[in-house]
Amino acid sequence: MTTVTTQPPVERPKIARSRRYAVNTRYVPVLATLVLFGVMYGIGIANYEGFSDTQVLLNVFIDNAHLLTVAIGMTFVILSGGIDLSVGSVLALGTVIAATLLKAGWNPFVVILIVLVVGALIGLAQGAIIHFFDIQPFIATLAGLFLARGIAQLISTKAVGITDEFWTTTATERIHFGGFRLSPSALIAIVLAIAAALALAYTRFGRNTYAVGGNAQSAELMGLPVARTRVLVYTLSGLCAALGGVLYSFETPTGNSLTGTGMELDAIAAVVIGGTLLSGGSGFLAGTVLGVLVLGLIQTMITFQGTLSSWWTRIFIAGLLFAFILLQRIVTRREPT
Amino acid sequence: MGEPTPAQEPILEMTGVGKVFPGVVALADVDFRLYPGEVHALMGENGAGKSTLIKVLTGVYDIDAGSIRLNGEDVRFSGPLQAQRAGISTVYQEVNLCPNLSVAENIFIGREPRRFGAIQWRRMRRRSAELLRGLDLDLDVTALLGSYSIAIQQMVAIARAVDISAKVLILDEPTSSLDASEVEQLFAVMRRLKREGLAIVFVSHFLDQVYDIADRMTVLRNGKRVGEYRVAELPQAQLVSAMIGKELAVLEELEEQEKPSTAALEQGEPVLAATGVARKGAIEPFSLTIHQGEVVGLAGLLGSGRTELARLLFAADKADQGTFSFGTDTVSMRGPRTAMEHGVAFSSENRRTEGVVGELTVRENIVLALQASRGWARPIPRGRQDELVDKYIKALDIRPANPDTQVRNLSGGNQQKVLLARWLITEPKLLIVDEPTRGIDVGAKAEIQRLLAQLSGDGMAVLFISAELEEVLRLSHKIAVLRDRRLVEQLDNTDDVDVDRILATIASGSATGEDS
Amino acid sequence: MSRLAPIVRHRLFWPAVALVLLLVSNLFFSADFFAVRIKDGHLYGSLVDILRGSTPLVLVALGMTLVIATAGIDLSVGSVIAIVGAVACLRVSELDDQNSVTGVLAAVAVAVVLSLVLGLWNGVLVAAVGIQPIIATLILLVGGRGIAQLITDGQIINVRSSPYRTIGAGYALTIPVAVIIAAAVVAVAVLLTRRTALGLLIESVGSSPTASRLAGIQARRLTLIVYVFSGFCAGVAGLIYSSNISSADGNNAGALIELDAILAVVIGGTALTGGRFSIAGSVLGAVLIQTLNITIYTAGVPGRFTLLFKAVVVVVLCLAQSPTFRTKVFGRWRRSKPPTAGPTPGAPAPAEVAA
Amino acid sequence: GGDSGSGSGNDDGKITMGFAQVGAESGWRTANTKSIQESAKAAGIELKFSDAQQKQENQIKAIRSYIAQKVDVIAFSPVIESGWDQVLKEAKDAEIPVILTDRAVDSKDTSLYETFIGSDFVLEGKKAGEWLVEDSKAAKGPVNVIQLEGTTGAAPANDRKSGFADAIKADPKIKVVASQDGDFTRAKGKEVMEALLKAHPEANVLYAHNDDMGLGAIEAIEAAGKKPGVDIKIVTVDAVKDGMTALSEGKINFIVECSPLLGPQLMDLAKQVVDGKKVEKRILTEETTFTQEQAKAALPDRKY
Ligand SMILES: Nc1ncnc2c1ncn2[C@@H]1O[C@H](COP(=O)(O)OP(=O)(O)OP(=O)(O)O)[C@@H](O)[C@H]1O
Ligand SMILES: Nc1ncnc2c1ncn2[C@@H]1O[C@H](COP(=O)(O)OP(=O)(O)OP(=O)(O)O)[C@@H](O)[C@H]1O
Ligand SMILES: [Mg+2]
Ligand SMILES: [Mg+2]
Repeated sequence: MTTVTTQPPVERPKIARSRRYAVNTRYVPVLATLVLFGVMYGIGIANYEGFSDTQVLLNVFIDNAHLLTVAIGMTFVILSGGIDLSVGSVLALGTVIAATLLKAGWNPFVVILIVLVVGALIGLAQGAIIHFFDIQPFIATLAGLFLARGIAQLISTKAVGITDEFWTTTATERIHFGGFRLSPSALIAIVLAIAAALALAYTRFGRNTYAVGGNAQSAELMGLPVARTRVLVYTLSGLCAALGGVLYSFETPTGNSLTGTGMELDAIAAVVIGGTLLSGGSGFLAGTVLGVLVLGLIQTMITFQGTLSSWWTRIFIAGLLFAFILLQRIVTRREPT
Repeated sequence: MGEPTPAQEPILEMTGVGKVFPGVVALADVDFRLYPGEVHALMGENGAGKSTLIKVLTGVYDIDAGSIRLNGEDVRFSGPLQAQRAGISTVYQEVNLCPNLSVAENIFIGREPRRFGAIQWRRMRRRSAELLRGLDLDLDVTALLGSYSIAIQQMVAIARAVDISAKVLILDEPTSSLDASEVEQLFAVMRRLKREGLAIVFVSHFLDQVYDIADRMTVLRNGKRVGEYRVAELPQAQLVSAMIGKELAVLEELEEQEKPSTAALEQGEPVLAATGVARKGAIEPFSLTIHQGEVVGLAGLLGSGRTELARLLFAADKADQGTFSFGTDTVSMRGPRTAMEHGVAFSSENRRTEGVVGELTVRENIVLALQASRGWARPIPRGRQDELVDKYIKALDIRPANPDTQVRNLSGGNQQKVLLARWLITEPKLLIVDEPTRGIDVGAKAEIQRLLAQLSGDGMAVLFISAELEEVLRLSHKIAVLRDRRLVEQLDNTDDVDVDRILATIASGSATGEDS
Repeated sequence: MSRLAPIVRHRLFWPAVALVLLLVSNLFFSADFFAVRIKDGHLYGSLVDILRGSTPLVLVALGMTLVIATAGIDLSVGSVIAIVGAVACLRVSELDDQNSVTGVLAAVAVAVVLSLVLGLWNGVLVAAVGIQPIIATLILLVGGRGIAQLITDGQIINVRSSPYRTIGAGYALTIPVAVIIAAAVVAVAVLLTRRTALGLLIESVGSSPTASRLAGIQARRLTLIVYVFSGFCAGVAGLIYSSNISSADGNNAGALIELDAILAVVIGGTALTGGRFSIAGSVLGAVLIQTLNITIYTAGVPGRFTLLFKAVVVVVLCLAQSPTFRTKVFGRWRRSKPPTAGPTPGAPAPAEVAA
Repeated sequence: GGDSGSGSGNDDGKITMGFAQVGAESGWRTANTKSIQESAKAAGIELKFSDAQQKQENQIKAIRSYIAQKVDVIAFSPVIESGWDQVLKEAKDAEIPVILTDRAVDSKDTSLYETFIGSDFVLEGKKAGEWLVEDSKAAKGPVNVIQLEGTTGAAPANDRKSGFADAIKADPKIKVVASQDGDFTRAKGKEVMEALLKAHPEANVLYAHNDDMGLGAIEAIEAAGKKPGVDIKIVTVDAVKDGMTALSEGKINFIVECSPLLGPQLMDLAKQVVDGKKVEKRILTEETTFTQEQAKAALPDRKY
């Protein structure tokens, strides 16, 4: 039995893998989403006059800059295996704070700073509670949802208009290039998306986010800074939500405690449509961008349709969503392992 | 008992360590000393407290009593991160890596090579490939870890720890599913590190390995320290009795078990006959017939396709060609359920994710398969449950013997026993066991082997996979040898068959077995 | 401490405490809050209101519990409530004699069947097609609302049918019928899950799908069942909801109830990650939430403060419930050991929660 | 730019109107939508309709796409008062006249829109309050009012509350003992009323910001064994059919109308505006109030 040491050296075969396709398929969900998005866009062009105009696509960016920003934060949270329901409310709170402070004649840049800080702090608090007292993310952030909107309503139940120079000019500002227009907010969102994608792929924080999402306990045992990562992820999400609020109030210069209700769902939907697993650990930011575009495109189709009654609008959205998810699912299908 | 008079100060010293879990005293007043440049084996039965000691040391659990001194100063880590920073790198029992990340990342995550804060992927891949080659592993490091078998994942975990290790390297049952040559690779590395003055803690239930690599050992029993010995000064028999606490001639039994008489062979009805079964990327077409009361052992190197073959027979993975026939009738395998309906049972090598359900209790885990086959509408009466559960808790000596403890709180070996029990109570016609003795202590191992032998005596067919060839030889009537995912030969386990013969077959890969 | 320990450590101890505190706090605002007396032939009092008012939430939370136990989630419950209410009321309003019991029963039957179909839809998307639950059910959340409005034509459908009214607003043996119905459904659910092996198998699938599959459990079928059941519960809730106000409001019925339901489930100690579930806990959670609402009205908390109030209660409750929080904050004087930063995986904490 | 937008209208003499509705949050709203769609057909105006589902950004999207499609006139009921200057400017630059319906916007620059047609929520609240003051003259004991508010933060809720508050100042006997958010829905109205009735047994008047909440409350009052309209007087706003029925049955005492049926008026305005006629900046929909007798009379020919 002690032959263990006196083994005749056996030349070892290169180890091949079953589930080899698991590797190649890592990008499939995103690619599928991309293709299907293309198809959908094509359908739009086929059915609606003026849909082919590239500006329509850019308008999707313009109209959804805030959603994209929020979804970016959400992507980090979901990748880390969590969820953040508070984003919609934080966004609303952001608009309300901005509006009220501006009304009081504060300097716009100071205001933006304050809004962002508030958002980040809320996120931080949530992250801390979730990690250190292991409270389920869903609940901690649900409380966050109540809290943020509560504070917003405390500040003002009435909608507060924004008349500040800087704000209104940024709102009307359009960056022209080659006959096309983009709003500053859209630009900010896009830049943020790129930055986030890089962060996820090329920073330790990014990779740790994936690791924690993959298996938090293993990550802990591997000596990864789970605590820091978790808290940071939620902080980031809060920050993005607040920024979303700022961008939103650029587009619609008003602070309103009722805005962004249900936006958390839109954001989550965008992320998941982008092929990210809600269970965490797998997905890409590109997917999220696509997810937002898909949702935006659906909305655009509806406005182009122009004849839908309220309920058909809803059914139409659901229908498109269903068709999309179904196709995506069929394309990326694989058997249980 | 021979206290060593070491040249230098211990690098790590734990004194009076205690750890209590609700209902269990995992550690009580345990002392442990580790010197630079030694390999120190931590020995004990399943549930003795080895892993707990390691987890307490590295701050996974907070310590209830006692003190830890590293380099002469008191330390108390709040988690593996701090332990790692202090120069202690650990491979915990079971694979604790991220299956959703690439192999390269799993080795380097947290310490990725960076330039201007940006991770240098190419460099990371190159270096991890090199590291693995150091362990004689040639993997695609960009592939997801989850796509590799447990054994390979275990090697990756080792590669990571070895690369991190600064002062102390802790290996908790790193070899449980490695085969001889991997173990050899690992030992080579350990010897090198030892020479470089590293202190290494090594946990294993393979006595030969311990005697092969370790200098000193500390023996635990029921959470208490039995003693600290020089390996050279402690014969295996004494070690075993120290671990088990009674003079038990386990070893003799292990040796004695004479090969099962191949006479019984072929008489029995064929239970399962697989013809031309294959699955792309997993295993080439093979044909295998298992008869009543027959024990078929699978031999092969790591990654040779043993697990794949087993998974196909249980339809855990769907075969994309070939036919299965049970007794006389041919069956289309739709999934595990079909296999179970025809009396096949399969205990996976991957007990953590494919075996036990950690959140459920011991009882629930044991009855799970039986219940599933009965369907939800026909619950197993509580009385019957207790009967079965108690029977196997005793038979396999599962500790703690309380059927209502959560399985996740059981020690690794005990979890393995629970998994085995789950399938035994279904009284299968064919029992497929992939690495059933993984992480199981000597006593229990003998117990399980006896059990399997007995069951096959009573007419149950067994497909037996183990990285430990000796074990395979000891139990099997027939040995199917795999190589490069091909079933290359099926030998009757006659007296002239031994480890070397099989290794030779593997090496030569003489394909007498049918293939496409 | 030691003698109390088992009680205090019980999963439902803190929710129960919270419930009692909330109830008692009402006394400050209405002296005879606990008074329950017989008024024209039935029980009457705030406590009765709370029970009756909480029935829809209890039912939805019940279905949600099982769905969550399989590591899923059902966002569509609100829309199901709306659709079912709409269909039922439409059928009833079309009766020549709205008071004909048979007619009403027929309508109810149709509505219930419909709810099963809607549940099946979700179940198929999740179990057969393999879409992530949150998205799969999001489709019905969005579309279902539209369908409900389509049925009601965006208006409120009124019914003047005493038999139908009985379901949500009537009394039998002085007890609100709604409460009886809810109790019955809960009882059936408990029996089905705990007297058969359904509960065990669901918990197994929820906590480890792979292991369960290799143990021969047919996860798909279970998942399907669970979503159908959730649809059914939402359906019954929808009947109670619409009958309570003798009208169907396709636009608002059941809006956002999914959040409250999930909250109830989690307060009840079921983890959203699936696995162990506690029906009793969810029921308690639902009643707790309803009590919270009623307390807000009785205490006259102004509209703009309600959300803050809710937030505070939820946070406090969750913290109280978290064993980690208790050990970290109160642990010091219990045992003299420095609390560790960061969690301790595999430490007894989760064991307690899942007990 | 969106030149390729379906420039209907302009060529053939037909007027194209883009209407951006808030959503379908209530029966009132859908009736409002219906009225607009029907009267558009009647007036031979091509209507492009979109439902913003309570989201301002959707409404803005819709208006933008109308601008791109070069409609002849845009009408919409703002989700909230503020935040419209930008998109309205875009419309103005595109020389498309804008008509606000039902809710006003708070833009300083009133040239951004042609006109506003709708109700004055403050006035509605006032009317309700004045009726109560009038009605309470006879009463000797204190008049304790329970108020069911609309959704917190919604414009009608804020205004109807303040209008009512101003009016009842006139009579010190009247005081609001409890005021809770009833979310404009029946279910909530009933639930809240149940609780308030027990917390404030002294209450003898109910003021609900819309009929639906009032109707819900009636259920609660009856369950409490009191007679709605007698033991507890009820004033509501809206005058939807169900409300009017209850009123005629004597379960409600007074309803201030807030008519959703402003379609015909809107279409006339649209025609005038497109023809470049000058119109009033603020046009109130003809709205009355109903007592129980008036209700009996009006009920038969009440299509909504
Ligand atoms: N998290 C936990 N909660 C409760 N009990 C635990 C926990 N972890 C371990 N135990 C108990 O502590 C004892 C020691 O477990 P440990 O894992 O240290 O044994 P071991 O020596 O590593 O056994 P093996 O050789 O099987 O790995 C066992 O009885 C086990 O049931
Ligand atoms: N449970 C599994 N999940 C995914 N892939 C697996 C699994 N088991 C094996 N594989 C893949 O199949 C290949 C063949 O290894 P397999 O485990 O089948 O052979 P083996 O002889 O059992 O080796 P080992 O000793 O690792 O079990 C492995 O390299 C691994 O990539
Ligand atoms: Mg161990
Ligand atoms: Mg294997």
